[in-house]
Order: sequence, then C-alpha cells, then structure tokens
Amino acid sequence: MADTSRQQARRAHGASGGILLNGVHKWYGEFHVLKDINLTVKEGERIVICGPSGSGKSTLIRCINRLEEHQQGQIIVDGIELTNDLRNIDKIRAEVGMVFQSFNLFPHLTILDNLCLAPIWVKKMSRAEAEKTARMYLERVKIPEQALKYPGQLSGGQQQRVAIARALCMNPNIMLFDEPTSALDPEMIKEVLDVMIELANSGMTMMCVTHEMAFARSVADRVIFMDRGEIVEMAPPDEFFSNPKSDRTKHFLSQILNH
Amino acid sequence: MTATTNRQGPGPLVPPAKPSLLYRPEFRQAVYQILLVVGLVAGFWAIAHNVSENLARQNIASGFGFWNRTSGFDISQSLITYNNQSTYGQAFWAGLFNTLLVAALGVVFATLLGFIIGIGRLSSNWLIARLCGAYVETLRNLPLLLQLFFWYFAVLKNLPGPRQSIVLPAGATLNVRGLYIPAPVPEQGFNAVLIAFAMGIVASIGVYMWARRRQLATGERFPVLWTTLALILLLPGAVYIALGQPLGWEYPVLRGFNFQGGIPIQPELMALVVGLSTYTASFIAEIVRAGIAGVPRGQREAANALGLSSGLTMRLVVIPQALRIIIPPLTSQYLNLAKNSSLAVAIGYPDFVSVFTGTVLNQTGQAVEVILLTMLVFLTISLITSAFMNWFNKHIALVER
Amino acid sequence: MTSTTADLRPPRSEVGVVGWLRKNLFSSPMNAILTVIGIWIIWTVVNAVAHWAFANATWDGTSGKDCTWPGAGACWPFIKAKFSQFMYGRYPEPQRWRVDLTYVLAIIGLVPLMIPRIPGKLFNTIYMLVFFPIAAFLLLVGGYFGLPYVPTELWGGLLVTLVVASVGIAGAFPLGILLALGRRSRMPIVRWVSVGFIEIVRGVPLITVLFMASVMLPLFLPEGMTIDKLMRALIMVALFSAAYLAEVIRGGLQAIPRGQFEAADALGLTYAQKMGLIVLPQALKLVIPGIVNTFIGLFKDTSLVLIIGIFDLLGIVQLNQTDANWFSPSTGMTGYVFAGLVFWIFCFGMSRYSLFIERRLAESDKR
Amino acid sequence: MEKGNFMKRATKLFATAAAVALGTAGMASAQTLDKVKKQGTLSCGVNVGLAGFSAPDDKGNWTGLDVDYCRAIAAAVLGDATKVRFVPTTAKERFTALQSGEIDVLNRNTTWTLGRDSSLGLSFVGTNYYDGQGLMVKKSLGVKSATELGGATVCVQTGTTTELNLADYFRLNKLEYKPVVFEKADEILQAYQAGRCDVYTTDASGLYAQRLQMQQPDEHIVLPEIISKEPLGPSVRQGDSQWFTIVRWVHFALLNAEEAGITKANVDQMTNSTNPDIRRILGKEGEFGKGIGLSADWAYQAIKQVGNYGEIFEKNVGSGSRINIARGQNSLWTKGGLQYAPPIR
Repeated sequence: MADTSRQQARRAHGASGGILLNGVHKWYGEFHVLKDINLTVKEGERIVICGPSGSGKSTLIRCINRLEEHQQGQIIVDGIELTNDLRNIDKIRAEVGMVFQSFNLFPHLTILDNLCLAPIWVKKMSRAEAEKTARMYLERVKIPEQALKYPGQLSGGQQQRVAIARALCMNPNIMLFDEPTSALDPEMIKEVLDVMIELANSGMTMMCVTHEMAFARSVADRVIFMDRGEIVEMAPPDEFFSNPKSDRTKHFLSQILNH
Repeated sequence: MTATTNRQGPGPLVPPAKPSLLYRPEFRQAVYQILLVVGLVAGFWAIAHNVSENLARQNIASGFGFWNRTSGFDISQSLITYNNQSTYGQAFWAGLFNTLLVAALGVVFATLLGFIIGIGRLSSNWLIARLCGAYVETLRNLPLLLQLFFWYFAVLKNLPGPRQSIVLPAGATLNVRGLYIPAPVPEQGFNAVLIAFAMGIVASIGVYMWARRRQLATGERFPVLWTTLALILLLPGAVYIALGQPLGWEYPVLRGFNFQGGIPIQPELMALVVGLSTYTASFIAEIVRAGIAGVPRGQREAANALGLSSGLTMRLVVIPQALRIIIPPLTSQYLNLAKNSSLAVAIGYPDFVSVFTGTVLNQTGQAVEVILLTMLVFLTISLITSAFMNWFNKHIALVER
Repeated sequence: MTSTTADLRPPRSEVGVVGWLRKNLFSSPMNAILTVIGIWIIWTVVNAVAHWAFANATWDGTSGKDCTWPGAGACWPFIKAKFSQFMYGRYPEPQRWRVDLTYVLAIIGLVPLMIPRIPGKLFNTIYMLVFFPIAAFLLLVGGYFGLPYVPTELWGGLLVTLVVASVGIAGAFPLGILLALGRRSRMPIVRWVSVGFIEIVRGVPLITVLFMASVMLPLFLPEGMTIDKLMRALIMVALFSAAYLAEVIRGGLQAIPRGQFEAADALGLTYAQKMGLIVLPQALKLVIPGIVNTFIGLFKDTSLVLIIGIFDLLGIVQLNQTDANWFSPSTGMTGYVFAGLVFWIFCFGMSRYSLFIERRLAESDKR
Repeated sequence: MEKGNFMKRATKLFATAAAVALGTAGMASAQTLDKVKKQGTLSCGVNVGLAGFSAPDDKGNWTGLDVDYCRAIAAAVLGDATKVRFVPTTAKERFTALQSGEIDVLNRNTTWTLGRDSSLGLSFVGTNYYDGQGLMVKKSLGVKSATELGGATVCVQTGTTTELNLADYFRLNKLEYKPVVFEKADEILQAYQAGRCDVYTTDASGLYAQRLQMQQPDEHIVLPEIISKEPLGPSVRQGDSQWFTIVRWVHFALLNAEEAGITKANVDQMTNSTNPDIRRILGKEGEFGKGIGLSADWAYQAIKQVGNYGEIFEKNVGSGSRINIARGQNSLWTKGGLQYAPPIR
C-alpha cells in the first residue's frame, strides 16, 4: 500500500497509528476465549492488561499481530486491517514489536545476530547499518558488552532486555509485551521494568500484559481488566486501583495486591 | 565405641593409621582390573589356541595368502575392473565399492523421502499428516529382509521378460533383468561443454559470494538461486547447441538374450536401494519430525513477530536449530543403512558381504580371516562415521551458561 | 459490567464437520490440493488392497492351480494349508501341545508383568526369570520326564522367531547391565573394555555376527565340544543385543539424579547394594520403553537367521513358496503379506505398549 | 601385498605364541568312532533341502540319497539306522561344521576336489554319485547347445565349485555371460522362474531335482553339455583314519551288496548263502568288522535297514522317485558304469 492510501485507511478507521478492535470474537474449538472485544488504542497510548490466568489477555495481544487468528470482528493495526492477506500480516508484524514471557531469543545466533536478523532480512538493511542500530539499542537496554555472546550465556533479565532490543531494532510503532517479567527472578524484574518504563516515556504505543501493578500505576494511560474472555473494566490507573467498579475487579485486585 | 572417641577436649591429633591394603579403594580397583585383564587375555588365548589347534590338526590353510590368489569366479556388477582372472583381493574391493554405491544411493533417497515424510507428518493438513504417519508405522514395523524379499521376489519378479520389455521415455527400457538407460557417449568437442559446465559452477560460486558481500554492504538481495541455475544449466547448454550437440547416446538394444549397451541397473540393485531407502526413510521421518517439533513454538512465534516470512522463519530460525537435533541420529541411521546393505546377500546383489564374506569365504574356506576382515571393514566405516559425529557435535553445540 | 457475557457458540464455519474440514483439510488452496492428492493415494491403495485381498482372492482350493486364473488376487488356501508349518516349523505334530503350553506359560507371566496396575511384580519377575526359562527349555527341547527329545533342527516358523527374539533379549540382560555399569565405571580398564565391546558390536551388521556364529564359533571351541546351531545363533544374538541394551540402560543410569547415588553412599551401602537396591531398579524402570524398542528391533532382525539356514517365520514362508504343489503367480505375494502381517501385529503392538509406558512415566514425572 | 603379508605374519605369530604357551600343537585326534558309540547317535551333515539327496518332508522326516547314506553308516556303526541326528547345513557352513566336530560325517552333495582334500581339512571317502555340472534353460528360448549361450544371464549358487566351473567354461569358449549369485537354492529357483536368468546351472542331478519343483517342468530342458566333473561323496575330518575307513567301507559294502545281489528283502536268506563273497560281506566269514572296530554284522545291518546302493539310488533319485534320473555312469562297473568297489576280503 502506498503511503497516501494508508493515511486514507487510517482516517477511515479512525485509528491513526493505533489499534482498533471492533467486536472481536475468538474460539478455540468450542471454547469461547475472546468475547466481543471492543478497544481503541490511540497512538502513543500505553495500555496495561491484567486479569486472572486463562482470562484471554495473552490471546488478545497475540491476535493483534496475528500469532492467533480471530474469527469474528475487525482488528485494525496502524491503519491496516488484519485479514488472511499475507502481505498485510507481514506489514503489520514489521510495524509491531513483540516481547514474550519466555524471551524466545534464537539460541543458535549471537546477541548481535539476533538483533540484526530481522532488519537484514525483512527491512533489507545492510549488515553494517543493522549492526549500528543493534548496538545502539543494546546500549539503550544497557548491555552493549554482551553483543558477541550467545543467549544461553546470559541471565534471564539480560535475555529479556535483548528481546526488547531485538523488537526495537525493527523500529516499530507499537510494542506488545506478553507477561515480560513472569519468568524472571525478582532481582531481575527491576532491570527489565526499568527498560520498559524508559520506553514508555519515549512515547511508544504499548500494550502490556503484566501483573506488575506498580508499573501499571506509574506508566499506564489505561488499565484493562479481563476475565473469562471479556473486558470487565477499563479505566485510567488512579481510578482503576482506587475505585474499581466491578466486583470481579475488586476481588482480583485484593488477591494480587495483598499476597 | 573406643575410649578415644569419648576423650574430652582436643588432644594431640594422631595421623590416621594407613588402612590395610585390602581396604583401600585404589587397591581393590586395581585388583578388579587386573582380574578382568587376566580373564580377557585367558579367554582370547583359549580361543586362539583352539582355533590354531583345530586348524593345524586338520591341515586347514590359514593366513592371508589367499589375498593374491586368482579368484576364478565372476561378479555380476563391479565398479572396478574385475573378471574371473582377478585376485581375491580385487574381489574384496569390487564388493566394497558395490556396498559403498548402495549406501550412497540409499542415503540420498532415504534422506529425500525421509524429510518429505517427516515434514508431511507435521503438516496442518490432517489427511497428509495421517498418510505420512501410516507410512512410518507400516514400514518401520516390518523386517527389512521381508521388505527386500517383497520388492525383489514379489514386485520386480512380475516385470516382463527382455522381449516384452516396458519401453520408457528417452530410450530407457525396463524388464525383469533390470532397468537399462541410455549411456552418454561424448563426441569430439564435448570437452568444451564440460568446461562450460565447470565455468558455470565457478561463476555461480562467484555470484554467490558477490551477492553475499553486496547484501552485507547494502542490504539488497540478489536472486542467487535463479542466476546460479541459469549459469549452471544454460551456459553449458548454449555451448552444447553451438557445437552441434557433440554427445551421442548409446541406446540399449535387445541382442541375443539380453539388452546390450546403455547403463544397466540390475533389479537386485533396484530392490536393494528401494527397500533400504523406503525403510530407512521411515526412521529418518521420525527423526525429522522430532527435530522440527523439538524447536520450541516460541522460536517460530518470535520470528513471525519480527516480520520474517514463513519461508525465512524456516530457513533462518527453525532449520538451523532443528538440524542440531536431527543430524546426530541421522548419522547413525546412515550407518544403519550401510550395515543393512549387507542383507544384499539374500537377494543376490554382489555387495561386500555377499562377495567377500560369502563367495570368497566359501571358495577359500578361511572363515576366521575373512570374517575378521569383514568386521574390520565395518568397524572402519563406523569409526569414520562416529568421528564425524563427534566433530559435528563439538562444532554445533549450543553455547550455554 | 459485572455480569458475564454468556458463551456464544462459535460460528458454524469454525466447528463441527464443516469447521473441522475447513481447518484440517482445506485451510488454503495448497492444502486443498494436498488433500485431493491424499484422497487419491488412499483410494488407489485401498482399492488395490481390497481387490487383491478380498474381491479377487481365492478362498478355497487344494493346490496352486486353484489360485491360477487371470486377475487372481491373494491365494489364501496356501496360508491355510501351510499355517501350522508357519507356526511350528517341522516340530512333530503330536508334540505341538508343548509349544502351545509354553506360549500359555509365557502369557501367564507376561500379561501381569506388563500391566502396571497389577501388584506382585517381584514374584512375577522371578517367575519370568527363573521358572519360565527352565520350564520352556524342558518343554520345547524335551528329553526329560518322558517327553521325547525334539532337536532344534525341527523347530521353525513363528516359534523360532519368538525363541530367538526373547532368548536374545533375556540373555542380553545381565551382560547389558554389566556393560552399562562398566562404561560408567571409574576404573579405566573396565571402562575401555566395555566401550570397546559396545562399539565393536554396534559397528558391525548382525549378519556378519550370524555368519560368525555359523562358521567361526565352532572353531573357537576346544576339540570335541560342539554347540547346537540354533544355540550358537542365540548366543551371538544375545551378545549382539547386549551392546544395544547396554546403551539403553546407560541412558537410564544417566537419568538418575546424583542425589540418589549420594544418598545411597551416605547410608553406607556397598557398590553392589547401591546399584542393585537403589539405582538399577529406578534406571531400569525408566528405560522400559527403550528396552521394548530394542526388542522390536531384535524381533524384526531375527528374520536374518534364515540366511544361515535356520527357518524362522519368514524363512519358512520363503521355503514353502518353492513348493511345486502351491505354485501360482500370487503365492509369493500372499506368503510375504501373511508374514508381514504377523510381524507387523507384534511390532506395532509392542511399539504402542512402549508409548503407553512412556506416557505413564511422563505422567508420574509430573506428579 | 604389504597388508596381506603383515596380516599373515601377525596371525602366524599369534597362533605360534598360543601353541607354545600351552605346550602342545595339536593333540592326537579324537576317535570319532568312540564318540559316536558313546553318544549313541551319528551326527550327519546334510543339505538344507535338495530333493532326492536330502530334504525333509512336511512331517520332518528326512529323505534322500545322502540321507540314506547317513542311515547306512548309523546302522553299520550303531546297529540302528534311526540313530542319526541330521544337521542341515548351508553351502557356507558345511565345512566348518565338519572341521569343528559338530557333525561326524558330511553327506551333502559335496564335490570332491584336490583343494578341499588338501586345505580344508577334509578327506573324501569315495563317490556316491557321479555328477557333472549342467545347464538348464527354458524350452521357449530355442537353445539347443551351451555354445549358443553367449550373452546369457546365469543363476548360480554362491560358494560352490559350480560358480568356478561356470566362469571357466564361458571363458574357455570365449562367451560373455552375467552371473547372478544367490545364497540358497530356493532363491535361485524363484529368480530363474521369474525370468531373472536365462540359465540355471548346478549339478545335473540338482537340475533334475529342481525342475520337479517348477510350475511346469516340461517347459525347461537340461542342455546336453556337462561342463565339469562333479564326483559327489561323503567326507570326514582329516586325521582319523579309523573313522575314514569305516565310512569308506560302508560305501563299498553297499556297492558290493548290489554287485552280489544282496537286497534289503533277501538279505536274511543271503546269510545262508554259500557264496564266500556274500558270506564275507555279511560277516559270516572272516573278522572284517572287528578290523574296522565294528561288529561282525555291520554290513548286514546297513543293507537290512537301508538297502544296497542300487536300491538307495532307485528309491531316491532313480526310477522309484519323481526325479527319475537314469543310472548312467552311476551304474555298477559290471553294467558299464563307474561305480566300482574293492572287494571285501
């Protein structure tokens, strides 16, 4: 799509640079995982999604870059609608960075190669240029000295920061985080959260599934609570934490904050 | 308890008395090992003694003097010059090369088929996955020997005789005596075509290196595959046509009892290669499936999330990791295939075991020497294979903390 | 916003037959093409098999002539006529009850041993390791208690296949365990000897080992001492599978956590006690699937004994195909299909069993 | 060659070392006769399956010329023709079986050659069947003589003199051919019938026997040429002259019996014969049995329980059998054949 047509598309869907979900449903076989999800994320907005396990929050953000397929409704990312059209999917994936709970670094490549892989093969950058970008982002996540090591040689926290840098190397407009700190030891959580906070402050559009409520409180524009496949509550953090409307939210918050 | 343990306070420390020799672990280990060595030596000695005595008593020839004697028998297929005036030593090599030929062909076909079926088992298409599963479960639960008999005695046996041969495209012929394909006969000027072919290969390597460097420098990619194909095929092709097609074909023709000319491929060889590769493919398929399934889902998702297309994801992320899992068991399957090729003896293909451990042993009657040499050959093959495997494992091992 | 939205049924295209078809067979044009090809393959194979084995098969007859007609499929009367030979070889007919009784004794021992739920494994194992082999030997060979002696040259068919495979694996056990322990020993010579044996045996094809049994082993023995041919094959098969078994058991030993060894040491157990009471019982349980797989391999490989003139199931089928009375164009194929079916049922059954045990082990790991 | 020499030396060294260390290099041979008598059975190596010579029927009873020779030896030595343990051997293992003592006598249509007599540790005792290598083809090929076989494909069994004769014959006649070599006779039979080969070659007697196994025996002919001499006979281990003599004279006794007209049926009446030849054969005169370590009625037992040579021949391969081979050169010398036995006296 040419740039102008994309702008038109953005205007048409009213989601310029952001994400729009419109009546999205998803089933796993007979199991209804996402029920009528309606959500608009504006450019630069930072959303934190929380909820009990099995509530569909991971599925939701995985639908956004088509790691999961939705069956009903509309998902428009950065002005592009997600359909079965492979060109659209590739385009969206290049625009949307994703960080996983289990890091998913490529163990057979060095840190630097992990970072350069997509820029070279997808963005068709030269090696030198890709390396320059990669080192810049490694600097930004504060592990420039690890560039030539392999993922297996790094701690979990370091690996997750590499994963974030790897996503950033594609210069995405939107970043998705799927429980980025759940697999980490407590002392490593902070180093990853610091990077995420820094990123949030730079004005990136972010959707983050996490149970780090302190993080939600400090950076989120809105907090979403999901339960049994639906959005139960959606509010700015102050309101969300101080005055939850739904009983289910209250119950969840009481459990997660008082443990 | 003795009084010393009840002693109050830290008295002067007495160095512990050395335990008696009998209770020292090193001593015991040494004794065990010496016993083992003595036992083994005695065992071998007894065997050697019995053998030498049995042979001497009955005036049976021994030693390797037969190696240079004239064999007096013929071998139906040989990659080296061999006739009944050749020596037993030459028969040894003729058989060995035949085995290596079968092993090489088998490895190629088994790998191709095995990868196709292994990937097929992971197909999202239910039917294809099930079909490939059925293939694996059928073939690997049947004895290989039975499969060879099946191919040779039940399938190839039903081919027509030479006079009713099945005519295949391009001048090839198939009958119960085998498959006959036309043999290329180079004429004058054909060397130029070969040179063009070699140049094409050299140029392709050049293009590949240039394209790689350019991609590193500018990020732009170049259609290497197509260029390479064009260079390797079109260049010699053009030379070939320009020189007036300087290549004749010798077609197989029915003369007397059999087809003469062309390249004959014996039915024994066909049955053996088909049997070995379909059987081994069922094991390779399982290895490939396990290898690809062994790459965590997250790896593929991460690559997808970075925008890599499914082809690139396979090529850059999944396959390099799957190969680490696949190659060691794959190598041992290759070794199995080479060992299994010895079943040739049952369907009359002159492989190493059939020629050397079969005919040579029978003609010379020197079982001990012949079987020792046979084992030596297979041990050499397996040692080379495991040396490769060790080298490979060392080079690809993932670096861990 | 407190109420839960009711679960909706997924759209029809997602579930049920239609959804299943769409997802599994026609998710893309490529897949659709593959599906069509797959259906074509299945149709061709099923069609050919059904015609050959049923529609065009000969069901009754007394000789190969009855199976010789244009388009004739399987020659089943051949199997019917030769069935008892395929099962027992030339074992004298009035004595065949002894073979059947051996099978019954084996089943009595094996079935409870294979079902994990049934208690009394120790008693069972002793039965299988001590009582059964002695009983089977006395029954099959005879020469005692008024049972006529049946020389092994008369044995054949499935009987030989089962005897070679099971004696091969059972005989391989003690040596396999010793080799596995030896390979992990701290004593260098013990280790080298074990490694040497394992690697040499695994490096050579079974057929050369069998040739060795038939033409070399007799020369190894002192003058005047001979061993029955089947026995020689059994010895070599057992030595051969010991090497493979050793590698399987080694895998099990490696999977036992260090802590188990240390705990045993801390309790003051000797090496033999430590291995026999603590380590081996755990390790062997872990490698049951591996042992079963080795057995499957051995079971298939027993067919090689036909090359040295011992008639196992495949050998006796092959031999009977040259029976002039039963000559017909489809006799050969029928024989191979029958032998294949028998082998397949055994091997497939065992591989399913090994899978079942593997799953059970995985489950108990989770707990 | 470098390698061969080295190996040879190494083996020799090894063997010598072992022999020296144990102080003896070859003890006196075991007395096979004592062993057989002690065990009460004769172990006899026979073919795995060759109709007319040695083949088990469906019930496991062995029949054939070679088999009857085993029985005759058992009758002579043990007085009971049923005291035989038949050990089926493949072409490959037959000699080892004899060398190692697994069998006491090898009766397996084995050709007597100098090489086997000298380097395999065997001694052939005589010829119980004069054979020659023949060639069988399909009638439909229209071949009348072996000289027309240039370019043919030939099925042959591995490890036999047949394989060597074949090579010699075609080389001598400057004919091309392709060998296809199998381990067992039934495999050759299958391959030949499938048309894999034009020619099936083995001893002529084997060809006749195998032809019976074919779907349509009439469609195959054995060509007139006999391309080799194949004297088939029993063999024993070298170095036990007593046992050698016994087996050899059982063979001669069967021949002499035929010559003297002693048959299975009339042997009892013959004991009353006044003919000194017959009396000597049947142990009524002289102490020949004692001389070879057997009882006086050794030949009587063999003839009584098995029959004379002619009877054995006719029953198994001759007119009394499906194979129906003419006596030909296997007739007694008195009838123009080659079978000639030294006298018992």
